[in-house]
Amino acid sequence: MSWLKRTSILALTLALLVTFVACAADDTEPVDGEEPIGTVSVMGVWGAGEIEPFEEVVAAWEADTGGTMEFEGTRDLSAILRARVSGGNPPDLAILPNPALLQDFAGAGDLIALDDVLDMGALGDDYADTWIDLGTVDGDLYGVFIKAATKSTVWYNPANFNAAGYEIPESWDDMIALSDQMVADGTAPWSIGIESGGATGWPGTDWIQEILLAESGPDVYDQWVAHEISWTDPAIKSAFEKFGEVALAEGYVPGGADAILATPFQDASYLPFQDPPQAHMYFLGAFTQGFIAGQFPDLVPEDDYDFFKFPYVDAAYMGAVTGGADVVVMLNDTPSARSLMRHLATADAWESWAAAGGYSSPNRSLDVSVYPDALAAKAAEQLTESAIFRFDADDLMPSEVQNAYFAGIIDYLQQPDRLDAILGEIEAVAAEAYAQ
Amino acid sequence: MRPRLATIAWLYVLPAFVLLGVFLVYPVANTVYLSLFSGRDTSAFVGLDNYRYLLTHPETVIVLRNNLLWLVLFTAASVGLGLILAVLSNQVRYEAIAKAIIFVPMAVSFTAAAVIWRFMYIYRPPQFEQTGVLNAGMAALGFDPVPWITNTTLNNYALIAAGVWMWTGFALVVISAGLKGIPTEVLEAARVDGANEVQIFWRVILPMLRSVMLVVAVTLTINSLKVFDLVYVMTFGNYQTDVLANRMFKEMFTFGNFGRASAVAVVLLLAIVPLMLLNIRRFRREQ
Amino acid sequence: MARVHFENVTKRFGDFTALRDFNLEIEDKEFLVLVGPSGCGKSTALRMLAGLEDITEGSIYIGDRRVNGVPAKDRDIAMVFQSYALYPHMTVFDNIAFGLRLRKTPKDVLTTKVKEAAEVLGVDSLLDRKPGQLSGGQRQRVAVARAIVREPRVFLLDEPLSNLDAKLRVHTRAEISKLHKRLGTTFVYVTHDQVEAMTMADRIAVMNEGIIQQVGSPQELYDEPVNVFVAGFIGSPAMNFFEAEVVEDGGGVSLDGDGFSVDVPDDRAEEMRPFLGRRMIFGVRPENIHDEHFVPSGITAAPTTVKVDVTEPMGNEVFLHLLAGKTKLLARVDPRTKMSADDEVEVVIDMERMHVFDPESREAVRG
Amino acid sequence: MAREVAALSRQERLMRSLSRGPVNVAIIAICLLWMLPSAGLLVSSFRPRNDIATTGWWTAFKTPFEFTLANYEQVLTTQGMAQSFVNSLIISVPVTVFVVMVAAFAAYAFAWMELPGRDAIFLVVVGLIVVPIQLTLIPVLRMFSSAGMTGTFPAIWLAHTAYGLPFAVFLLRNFFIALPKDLLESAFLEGASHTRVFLRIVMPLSVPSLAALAIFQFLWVWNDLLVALVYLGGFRSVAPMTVTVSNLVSSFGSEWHLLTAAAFISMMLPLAVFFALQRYFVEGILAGAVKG
Repeated sequence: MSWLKRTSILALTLALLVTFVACAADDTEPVDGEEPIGTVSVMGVWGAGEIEPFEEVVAAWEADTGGTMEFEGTRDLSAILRARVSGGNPPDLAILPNPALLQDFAGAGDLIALDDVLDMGALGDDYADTWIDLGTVDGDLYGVFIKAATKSTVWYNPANFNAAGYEIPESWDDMIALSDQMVADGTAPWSIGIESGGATGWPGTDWIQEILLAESGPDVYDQWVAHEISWTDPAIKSAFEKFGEVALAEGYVPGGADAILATPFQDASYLPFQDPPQAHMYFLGAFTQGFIAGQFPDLVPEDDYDFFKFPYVDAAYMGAVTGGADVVVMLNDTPSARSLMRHLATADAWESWAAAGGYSSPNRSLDVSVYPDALAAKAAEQLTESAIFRFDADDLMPSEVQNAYFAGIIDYLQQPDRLDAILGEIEAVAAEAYAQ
Repeated sequence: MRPRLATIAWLYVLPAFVLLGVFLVYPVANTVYLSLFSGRDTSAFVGLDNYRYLLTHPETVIVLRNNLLWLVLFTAASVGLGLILAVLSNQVRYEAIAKAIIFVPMAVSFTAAAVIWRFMYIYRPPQFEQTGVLNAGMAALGFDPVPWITNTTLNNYALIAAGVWMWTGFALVVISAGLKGIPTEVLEAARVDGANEVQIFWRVILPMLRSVMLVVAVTLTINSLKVFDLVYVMTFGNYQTDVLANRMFKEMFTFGNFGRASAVAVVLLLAIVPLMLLNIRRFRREQ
Repeated sequence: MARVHFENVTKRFGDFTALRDFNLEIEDKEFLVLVGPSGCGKSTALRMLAGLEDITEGSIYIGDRRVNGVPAKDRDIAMVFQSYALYPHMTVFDNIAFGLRLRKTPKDVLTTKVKEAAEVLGVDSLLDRKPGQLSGGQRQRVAVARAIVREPRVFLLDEPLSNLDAKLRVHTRAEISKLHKRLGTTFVYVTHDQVEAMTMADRIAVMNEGIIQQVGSPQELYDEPVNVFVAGFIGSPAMNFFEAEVVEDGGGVSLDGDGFSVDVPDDRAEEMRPFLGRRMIFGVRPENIHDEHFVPSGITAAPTTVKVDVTEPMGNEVFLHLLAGKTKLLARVDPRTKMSADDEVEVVIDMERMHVFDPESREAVRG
Repeated sequence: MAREVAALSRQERLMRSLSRGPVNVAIIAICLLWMLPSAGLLVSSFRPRNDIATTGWWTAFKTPFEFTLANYEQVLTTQGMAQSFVNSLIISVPVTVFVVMVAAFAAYAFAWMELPGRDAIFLVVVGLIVVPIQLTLIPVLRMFSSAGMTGTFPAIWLAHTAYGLPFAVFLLRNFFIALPKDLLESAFLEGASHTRVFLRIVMPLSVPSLAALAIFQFLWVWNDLLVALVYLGGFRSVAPMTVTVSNLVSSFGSEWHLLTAAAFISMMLPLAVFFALQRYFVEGILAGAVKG
């Protein structure tokens, strides 16, 4: 009986608390005009190792304005953000992992146009047109790209290369020849892993995109992204087949297709740097440096690990680079949110993160010398100096298509003979999705 | 007296009704309505198109197949193992410990369970040292390692195994409770009547546990149809492991296709309702 | 030959000894009742005989076969449980037929036998029902039918009547006796109720604290209980006990109790002489205390003055709760008695029927 | 059957242990199998990052031993971990109490009061067990934001309470209806009101099944990620353990060393609760599921 009494008292207390908290939650809404800066909520996919440097980026703004930033991290950003937007409770700012989401939300009218928030002239100076275009929907700018990574990087161990007398390949054919040489010497040339939980397959799409751009050039690439050419186009098929030349060739990848499918991409990056090396090369974006440095803290950048640019297939597209980036968008138009948005659009804000490592800026104004080591600087340069830059294609496609594309990579590795059928299936999904 | 009594009764159920109405009944009604519309903005009425898609599209047919697989294997394995363990552990002195061990996974979140099982299923190419228990076992036995999660003929079973690991404890505890409810004298009577232990199990214990087993089976069947977290965390439905609840989540939140997502939800509801009725009918009969 | 023989059987549950050096021979076709208060080990003995408990020490024989370690199913016994233990998921027919089915009895034989057994017990109209739809009495009958249908060599009954109401119990008692005569099988029957034991048994084994106190026919136990326990257990209402000193009284012998005194009749006086000056335990059954006005002829009167505490008229007799000094006595007297509460009256105790026990060993003393 | 025999003749004891042999082997084997996954998690959580990625956890028992508390240190000192532990309690405990209270009232009405169409209504309520909660997220979130309740604890209390109700009503009603009728009727005869009977007789008698329900409910809410993420958001000030733990993983790849330690930390309280209340739990299940 006393148990019951206690619970009823508890319930009563809680009921009072409900009213209290509910009231307390209400008074954060700001009024129009240049009001005092309050709390800004920011949602993103970042987790450990990324939240802390971002907080440092925001620290200067907090110190200047007296505002505070609360970061909401979730791995499944698109789902949670969609739920929150649909529910009428979006965060103030969101850091989207790809422009497709930006287009999706902007198209549905969920984002705030930034043209009168930011100094558009200064922005034009800081960013290449590619980046401005990617953030623009129907003539209005909705997002600013803040953290980018080149994806055209092939990681290798210079010490091993030197010892074996291997040359860095410049063309696709050189690379295949080198790979054959490595097989003959007894070590697998490549390490590939595409496992990534719910997003398994994406490291494979990076290969396809890189090859397509290096072989067929930016125009075909753009048509493909815009679905102006079919997925069954010979250019696409050729990119898949070239990927297969590496991924499915006998002796090229330890464990073959099964291993590629089942190995987490992060784990795969370790193989060239183990002693003895289990493979010689690993292709994935610039962020791979972080994996290697984390797993092998004793290795020295440039001496023990380095990257070379992904080779060209058609010499006409020799300098082509693909990459990805996170874009910050605004969902609630409050003075606080505007203030933080302006801060994040400046190059200076990001210097602390750039200096801390694991960060490349798409902003031309950021001084290359702030990067902690030559590799990070080299990666950032590849991004800002490239003759041809194209954004990671699958991140620009509708999510159904992206999903089918990932699945297509998996299917292709399991059943390469079905390539035509697989491309046909993706095309069917694309035809429907782009029609909407 | 009568009307006042009814008023009090309504007061008793009122809080539950309000909560259920707002948080469950209204969303369900809304879902059924939305399932008849198409697209992201759910503006165009398309009748049963979403259902047609669901029941005919190759990708979603696999989803239905997988749910069926879950329904049969997950339920059968959990109930079967629970029954066997209940009967066996009833004969040993360390019964409580054994039951607690089997039950522990029930207290584990799906996120933690997914971590645990991805750890079990880790695959590395044959020439490397295996870091996953299962593949290390395969290697020790001289077999090639198996990519449990990505191999499309095995991965559904691998996921179901993780589900069975989590839910057998529930089946065990309930069936064991039922087993304790069988009067010892009835078993002794059977023994005196000339039955051996195997005959006692099949002809006395099993029939007497029927209603308990039915409750467990129905609960687990509903769980098998609603299975979401394990698939969501471990494969997100990739490699042909998708299930209805995950598909719904994907359609709704990843693709933003509310109409189709609602249709998936309605199919899920329709699949479960008969089971629920079965369960309730049983309770009615026993009263 | 279905003799049953317990030979030096001991049963321990951990530190607790349920049965100590138990020896008992049960003759073929005998109706033997094991009786005693709850916890005396009678059920344990029966369950060991059935094969439901292991035997810690000693041997049990059914016929000439030592059955230690033989599973219940191979002992050719049948048992009726206190709770009847019917299979709730089977019909009455299937309940009765279960044991026969296990023995692969041909179908036509099985049907005939089940019907026969059901008829004997009067449950032939219930064959299609399930136990849940039966009354307590019907269930009990089905349980018995299930036991007899297999024609076992020994028939075990564990308190089969304790869940029935009083009237049905009396009725069923007679039925079981009849059944025993009809079947001609060895019956071992366990009960805590001495009335059941007295009315049905050929022989009774009285048990207490895991030890057999006395084995004998009902009349032997009633007339010549070997100790205080048996004397108090057998007979209803129970025997009166009182302690008294044996004293010399003018050539005769009398008993000097607490606040009352009673003479010992001459023919038993000699028997008492060796105990002169000692306090002994004396037992007198209530039916051996009479109203002085209605003393049956032929008994040796030993009048005593007592006070009536309560009277309980039963119609055919009257129970008098008496106070003799500090000693409480219960008397079962003629219904015509005029005695009423608080009266100081004379009662006559039939001291020829008195029982004498040693106060230390509590064993009966024989002259 | 339940009684164990301590003293048997040597021969019989031997026979018995021989016949029990396979049973023991089977049970112990299955128990070991069941512990294997969790054991791997536990051992791994004490291994250095590099070792986890390259060798199996069982190799940790080979010399040289390399165990470390660094993973736990890193997880526990992660900003907001202590706060999120408190948040998890702030979410789970009230929800558990609410569910038990609200469901108990409703279950009592369904079991012992006269309501028009009582059984049909009960059927609908229990039928709601089947609703996948994912489909309620958006409509409910809309309501919360128009009420200005998103990101507050009361919002998630209400939502979780509602989600837990169908099962809770189902379980408790089955238990209540199995209570001896005489007991309640004699109380009514003595003039007790429904409220009095409910509070003074039914609730105290039902402690085991209330406890069983409370454990279930607590485990579910404690382990929930989705509902918390959607209604509460990932703010440190309100985020529960599950959200914080899932944020330990960076946007790239799998940090096993942190995940294993974090997963184990998140399991500890539920396990402690379960073991502490295990007895009630089994009794409650028995009452609810078996008696009907």
